[in-house]
Amino acid sequence: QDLTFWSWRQEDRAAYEQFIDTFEAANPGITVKFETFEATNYNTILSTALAGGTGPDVMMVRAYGGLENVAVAGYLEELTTESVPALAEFAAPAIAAESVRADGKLYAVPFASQTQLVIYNSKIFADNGIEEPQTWDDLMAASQKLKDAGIIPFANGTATAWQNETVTFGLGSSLMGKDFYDELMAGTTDFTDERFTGALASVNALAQDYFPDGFIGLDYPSAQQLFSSGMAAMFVGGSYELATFKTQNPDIEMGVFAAPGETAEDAKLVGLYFDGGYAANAAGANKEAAIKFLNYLASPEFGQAFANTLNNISTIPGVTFDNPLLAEVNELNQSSIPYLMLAHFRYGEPSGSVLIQAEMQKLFSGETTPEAIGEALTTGLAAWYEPFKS
Amino acid sequence: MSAATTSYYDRKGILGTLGRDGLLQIILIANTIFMLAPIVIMVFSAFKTTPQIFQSPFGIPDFTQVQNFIKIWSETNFLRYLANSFVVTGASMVLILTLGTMAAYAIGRYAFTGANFILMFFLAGLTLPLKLAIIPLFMLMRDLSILNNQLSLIFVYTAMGLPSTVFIMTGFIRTLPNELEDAARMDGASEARIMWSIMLPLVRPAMVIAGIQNVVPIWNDFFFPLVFIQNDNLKTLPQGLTTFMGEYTTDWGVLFSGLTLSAAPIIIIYIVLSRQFIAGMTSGAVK
Amino acid sequence: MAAVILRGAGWDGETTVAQLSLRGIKKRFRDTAVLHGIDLEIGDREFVVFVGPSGCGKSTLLRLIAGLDPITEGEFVLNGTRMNDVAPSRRGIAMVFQSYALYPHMNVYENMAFGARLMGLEKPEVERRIAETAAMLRLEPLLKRKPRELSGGQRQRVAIGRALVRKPDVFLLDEPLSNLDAALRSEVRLEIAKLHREIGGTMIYVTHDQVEAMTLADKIVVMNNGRIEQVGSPRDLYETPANTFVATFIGSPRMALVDVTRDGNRLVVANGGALAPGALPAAETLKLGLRPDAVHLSRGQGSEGLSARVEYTEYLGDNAYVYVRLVDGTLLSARTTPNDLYAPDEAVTVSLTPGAAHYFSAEDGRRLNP
Amino acid sequence: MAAVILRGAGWDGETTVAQLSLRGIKKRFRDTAVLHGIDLEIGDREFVVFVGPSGCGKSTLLRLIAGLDPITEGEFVLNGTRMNDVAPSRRGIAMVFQSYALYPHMNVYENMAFGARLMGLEKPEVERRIAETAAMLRLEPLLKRKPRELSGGQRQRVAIGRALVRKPDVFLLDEPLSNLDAALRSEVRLEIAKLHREIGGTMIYVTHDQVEAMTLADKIVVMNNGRIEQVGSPRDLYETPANTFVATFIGSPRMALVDVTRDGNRLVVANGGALAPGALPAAETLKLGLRPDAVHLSRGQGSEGLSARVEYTEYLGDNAYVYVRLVDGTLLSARTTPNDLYAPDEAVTVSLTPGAAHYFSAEDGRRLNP
Amino acid sequence: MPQFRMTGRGLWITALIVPPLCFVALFIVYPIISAFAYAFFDWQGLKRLDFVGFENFHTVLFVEPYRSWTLNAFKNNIIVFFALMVLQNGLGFILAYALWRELPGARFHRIAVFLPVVLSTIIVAYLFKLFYHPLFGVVNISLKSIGLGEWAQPWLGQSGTALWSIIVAQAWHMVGFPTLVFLAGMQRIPSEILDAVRMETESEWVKISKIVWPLVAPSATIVFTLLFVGAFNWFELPYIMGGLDGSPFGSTDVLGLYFYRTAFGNVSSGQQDFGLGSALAVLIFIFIAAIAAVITTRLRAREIQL
Ligand SMILES: Nc1ncnc2c1ncn2[C@@H]1O[C@H](COP(=O)(O)OP(=O)(O)OP(=O)(O)O)[C@@H](O)[C@H]1O
Ligand SMILES: Nc1ncnc2c1ncn2[C@@H]1O[C@H](COP(=O)(O)OP(=O)(O)OP(=O)(O)O)[C@@H](O)[C@H]1O
Ligand SMILES: [Mg+2]
Ligand SMILES: [Mg+2]
Repeated sequence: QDLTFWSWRQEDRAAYEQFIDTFEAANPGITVKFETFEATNYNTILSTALAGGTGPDVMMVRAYGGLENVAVAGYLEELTTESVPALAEFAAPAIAAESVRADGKLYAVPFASQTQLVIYNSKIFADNGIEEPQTWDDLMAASQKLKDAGIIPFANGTATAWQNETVTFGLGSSLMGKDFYDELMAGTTDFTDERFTGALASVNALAQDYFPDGFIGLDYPSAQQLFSSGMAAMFVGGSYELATFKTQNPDIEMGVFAAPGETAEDAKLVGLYFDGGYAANAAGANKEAAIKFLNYLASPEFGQAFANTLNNISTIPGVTFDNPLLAEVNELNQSSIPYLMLAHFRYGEPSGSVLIQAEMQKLFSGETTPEAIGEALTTGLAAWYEPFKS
Repeated sequence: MSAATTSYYDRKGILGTLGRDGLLQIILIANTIFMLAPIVIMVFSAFKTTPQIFQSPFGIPDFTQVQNFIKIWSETNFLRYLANSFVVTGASMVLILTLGTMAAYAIGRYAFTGANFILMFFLAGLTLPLKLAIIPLFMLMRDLSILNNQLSLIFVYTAMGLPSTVFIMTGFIRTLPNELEDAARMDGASEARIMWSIMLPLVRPAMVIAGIQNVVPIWNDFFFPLVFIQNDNLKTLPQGLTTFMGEYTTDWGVLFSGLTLSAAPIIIIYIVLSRQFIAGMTSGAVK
Repeated sequence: MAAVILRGAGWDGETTVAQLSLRGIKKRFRDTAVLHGIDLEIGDREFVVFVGPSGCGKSTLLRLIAGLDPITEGEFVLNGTRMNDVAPSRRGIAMVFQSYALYPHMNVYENMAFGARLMGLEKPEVERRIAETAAMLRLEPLLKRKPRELSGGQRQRVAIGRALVRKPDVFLLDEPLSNLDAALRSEVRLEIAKLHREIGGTMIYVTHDQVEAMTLADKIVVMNNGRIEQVGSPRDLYETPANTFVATFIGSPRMALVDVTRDGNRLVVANGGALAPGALPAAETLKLGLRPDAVHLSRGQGSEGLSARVEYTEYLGDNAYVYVRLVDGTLLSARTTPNDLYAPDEAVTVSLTPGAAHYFSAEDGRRLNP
Repeated sequence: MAAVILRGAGWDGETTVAQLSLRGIKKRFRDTAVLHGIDLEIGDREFVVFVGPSGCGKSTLLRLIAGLDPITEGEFVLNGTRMNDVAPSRRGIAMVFQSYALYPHMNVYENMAFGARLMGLEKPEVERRIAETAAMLRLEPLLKRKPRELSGGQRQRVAIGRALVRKPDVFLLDEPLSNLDAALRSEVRLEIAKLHREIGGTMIYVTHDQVEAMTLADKIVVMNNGRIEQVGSPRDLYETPANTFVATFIGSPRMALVDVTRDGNRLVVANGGALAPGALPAAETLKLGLRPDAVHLSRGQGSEGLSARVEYTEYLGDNAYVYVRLVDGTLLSARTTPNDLYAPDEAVTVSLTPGAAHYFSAEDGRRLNP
Repeated sequence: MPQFRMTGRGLWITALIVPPLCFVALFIVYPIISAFAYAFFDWQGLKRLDFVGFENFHTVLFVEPYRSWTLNAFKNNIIVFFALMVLQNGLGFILAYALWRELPGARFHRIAVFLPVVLSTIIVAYLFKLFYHPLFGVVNISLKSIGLGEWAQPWLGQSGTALWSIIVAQAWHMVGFPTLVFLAGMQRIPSEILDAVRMETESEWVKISKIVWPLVAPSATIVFTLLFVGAFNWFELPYIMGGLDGSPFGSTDVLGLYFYRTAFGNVSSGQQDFGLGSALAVLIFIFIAAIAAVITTRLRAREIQL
């Protein structure tokens, strides 16, 4: 039986081929063909193929709203603990990320969680005698010190729209605080909340001073390059960056920390979300083999290999992290709030991400205020987000 | 210079002429530099490492540093992609120019009822956002059983290229003098012969233009191959390379050598054919 | 079944017939009516010359015969077959265009070979014909040139050559020699006459050159304003023009028309004297037509004849013409010898060469028989 | 300071001078040498006509004078100023192109107004001039038409009109009347002559029409193969052609050349008889040039004179020409009256009109004085 | 033009027209019409729900935030169109004129002008992104080196400069095309006509405006229409340089991007909605097709046979 397996992770091709070899060795008679597509067009291609009835047997799908797009139309095979027993062990948020909200049905095996935090160049920190900051002021002071030393404190640029969201929540989660998140979810507050707008103001102040000159015109790959080449000391980003930086510069030594809150007492929160999952085609010809393959993809054995080779936080319970950095990220994950817009506000249009990305770009170019952003987000989301409709 | 004392045709004319041509010459030279510089930078960058690109974008690289190319060469099916691109682009261009010229000729040379309507139909084809139609198109290809087949690309490209080709060629064909057609008709030429031997040679520039207008997007397109072609052996150059370059998103050196490699065949062909190209352009004199 | 026209069979010894009838042909361009009803029979092997003022519709008529423009009304019949809807290439007609219409992308040789090859001729035959034609038209050194590298006259010769090579049944020539020098023109003219004798095709020829018209034509068709004024042999037209238009159009310098009234058997010009030319038509007032040869000048103020003043003299080498103005303002020309020149403003007396006068109706210009 | 040429001042009464000198002018198109050294002086207000066989370089020379093509070698001097590098529009020259070169997107009125407006003329003045010119050239009903809706002759008139409207100092006309009918042609010819008298601009005129050349020119320049063969008044050229080329080129029908050897004061044609024309040049063998008027025919085989056979006859209305072939193959033409026609193949005897023969060197064709 | 009624002509014209028509009908018109039908349905992700008539059209035109997005993208397209009209077509005309004069080196210049045209949009986009790089970009580096450091900008990061920066890249890329078309048009002007005008004026301006320009009307029609269609279908370059969102905050958003991300979603921020996307596509199409038809017919009327 031949399975086709589609993915947008072009950079992970070699690793996946290895995993597949393992699977094929264990399951004679099943062969898996791994095909990758350019990430930005993956949605289009997958939608087209599914709609055209020639989709792959197994595929990577997005999480949250991105999953619903595909799942609601009935293209995906529903997964249960019967068909994939290992799923029973998965953490609830991970399962939720790959389920449709309306009926709670699960459609994919979650494969990785990502954490928004601050990555730093530990050699530069050491050379300049800087410690992981405990308060926002520490962070500012450390940045100033780096700047004085002629080092770019933060590598980030915001020309690439989605980086704005990363920067906002990578830096601002602790400033917003868990209470804000809970109240927001409970519907007792909205984005005009001062905790939120205050956080935005702080992030903006930091960016204006310690992001590279002209950071609003700096695109994502250049920002990565600035960090990995050692020209900048810190990078606000996802845990997925770690692997990239290592590839770009194998010699780089990195550390991670959660951006601090106002005071040392404030909980240091990272933004956490689930990246995507593996799903089976409801109309696939080899569904049985596909489920078998999904079972493999949900197995701890795979999770371990996944974590080891791809340097990513597998969602499979029980996976341990050889890589100290990953272990540290895993540690930080214990104190987190969800990556807000992705996890909760991408179910309708305009999505929270669309709004925050554009509004932050405005803020960074001085064309709006944090308060106005709060207003814009709340009214914008009110278009489809029930709790804000009032 | 005092114009009052300069006699009417002593010098003013000469200077005037020189000045004008001089200005045009300066425009041309400036433009040429501006046109070529980015391409030179691209080629240079292909031989550099990423930090080198950032630090000295204009620097002349060490041309023996071909590891970027080697990487592409060894990790992709480069020659196969190249061959596929040639097949797809070549076949599409042949179809586009043949069919496009046919339609344009009919519309441009014969006054028949509906000519204008047909032209508008093609013009509408020019304005349609074909990306939207990707799903129906995909199903169509599936029903024709040419998914994962280069025919699907060739057909889509041909259909995409026809509107602009018809549009461009009609404009040129329309303005050819009737008397040549009359003369050929008197010479006993059939309609087909008039078209082939008399009119078409005179619209070679239009064909060149239509060709250029279409060959580049087709050569560089990766959207349709992405959707229609999954078999690695059938992938075209841009598709093959973007898939590959996805793995090197931040390695500008490799990126540029990929770009250089995918642009090189068409640039080389262009330069090699530039003589014919220019000859084709100048063959349009109708009198 | 309708007769099949063998294109270009003529030259190769086969006898083909090419008899043309134009019946009530009209042509309109959108709202401009150009031809108002042309009726004309052209016999096989006839050499017909169309003359007429610029813009009178000669080229248009040729294009209708060729089939290049649709006939608005009327019928064109070739050898008994209605041709209105037959494609130009199937009519067995070749045409030399007034504006040459050479193929700009082909050299001279290719221009000439194009039509011939299309007739299905073998390559050697085409080469032979081109060599022959090129020699006749002095085109040999130019065979490899493109049209734009040729002078006007050279282009015109290529255009003629292109048609000649095809040896068609019917040959339409639209002012084919207008850009040639006199010497070459008379040579090519002779060649065309010879060709016509040898090939025997039917020729329709448009020209503004009187010498060409007079020497080549079996039949001259005088057109004016989209209508035929007169059809006849050169001699007919010259000697018995049907009306004042033809009379003044044919012959150079042109015939002068003098308004006269009849007084017995004398013709009186207002305040200007009188003439007694002999037999006269019946009308009271009429137009007297005088060609240069009909006018006899004598110096000074004579008692009989018309008094006039010399305006200017044209020297033409073998002839000279004196232009004199009558008292009523009419300009007459008289032939004289190059050595017998008159001074401007000299007073002269005009008398008539007997029997050389023409008479036309004062009302509608028709010829009146004396 | 060099004289300032006010473009188009002529007509408005100011006296401007336009004196042209061509000095050793050569022209090459890549590797084709077209003009091989032209030296010519053209005086102010002169009317110069260029004639010569097709392709001899007349249009090319005009283009050099106009400044449209660069002069390969030599100098063109206008009123003492070297003009080689002066822009065409600054030379005060207007040109009528052989191929008309009308602006296809402008109607007739706009075509004529374009240059005039560019000269800085006021709109009413331009309108006045166009009205005047259009009347003269019979263009009034066509003013709103686009060139492609005009007949050949109409286009040519527009081209002339466009140049006339500008009233330039120097006027170049390249076969401006070749597509007009005889009647219109002689009318326009007269208008041009009149214009020239009135405006006084310098005119340079290319034509293939002998009548035009003879009647219009103050000075005719005969060109051949990129060289000037002779410059002179029409009468000079006709009566004392410098060489056989000019002799045969000027005059229609062309002068016949008979190879003769001298035997005392008789000229003997090989096997064909002898003539005794009177005073003779010194050379032993020479070419005898005979124009139609110099040839006298008598029917039958005479004792004195050359025996010949009639080939054919051309009827021209007022004249007729008989073409006869001598024993050595030379074709002679003789003028006869339209009523005195000879039958083909009739035997005739050729004798000479006294004093009408021309003599040329048998070696280089130069004229020999008797 | 010859009339249609002559024998066999109809068949011949049919033979010429039908195959290309079939291609376009089958591979463009038919799929597009099927896709246009999406516009009349409500969608949830990839799932088609009820027929909703013109509701989607109403939404994209009149309901916030779509309304302002639509207007913003449309406004940007208009800027792009007029800017390219000047930068691309205007410059193209001047370049064509200069090349046409056959000045020394014209051959080389000709090759150079057209070279960028053969490059892919990706290459152009990447190159110019590098040029506009706020830290290492040659634009800023050059400005600093000539003492205009304060003019250095994060070109692609500010709403004021981002769109223009992309427009310049586009003009660089495609200026060769109008040049080519105009040059081809100029070369068809009979030389006698140019001679005639040289006799009357040496003013380059008169020559260009009164003779050359009217006589290259067919080229102008082609270039204008294609530019119009191209400007309102603009996608690749802003997509690569500004991103699918029209970063920063919609200042480089154009209808092409907007429609695409509405229909197919944006991985990093947005949802997929075929209904709204198709409604947009239909509106864009109607707009472009209507205006293009008007432009073409009006411009075609100026054309004359040589
Ligand atoms: N396409 C057209 N549209 C309108 N009128 C036209 C068209 N073609 C020709 N004409 C007009 O028809 C008349 C006849 O034109 P035609 O070319 O037959 O004249 P012609 O006798 O050949 O003149 P010429 O001796 O000057 O060549 C002219 O008045 C001309 O202006
Ligand atoms: N661009 C060119 N390239 C090469 N040869 C040319 C070019 N233009 C003209 N000639 C040649 O130069 C010669 C002179 O041409 P020109 O046009 O001056 O002749 P012309 O005397 O005006 O003849 P016609 O009376 O036939 O108009 C001809 O033999 C012609 O073929
Ligand atoms: Mg005509
Ligand atoms: Mg000439």
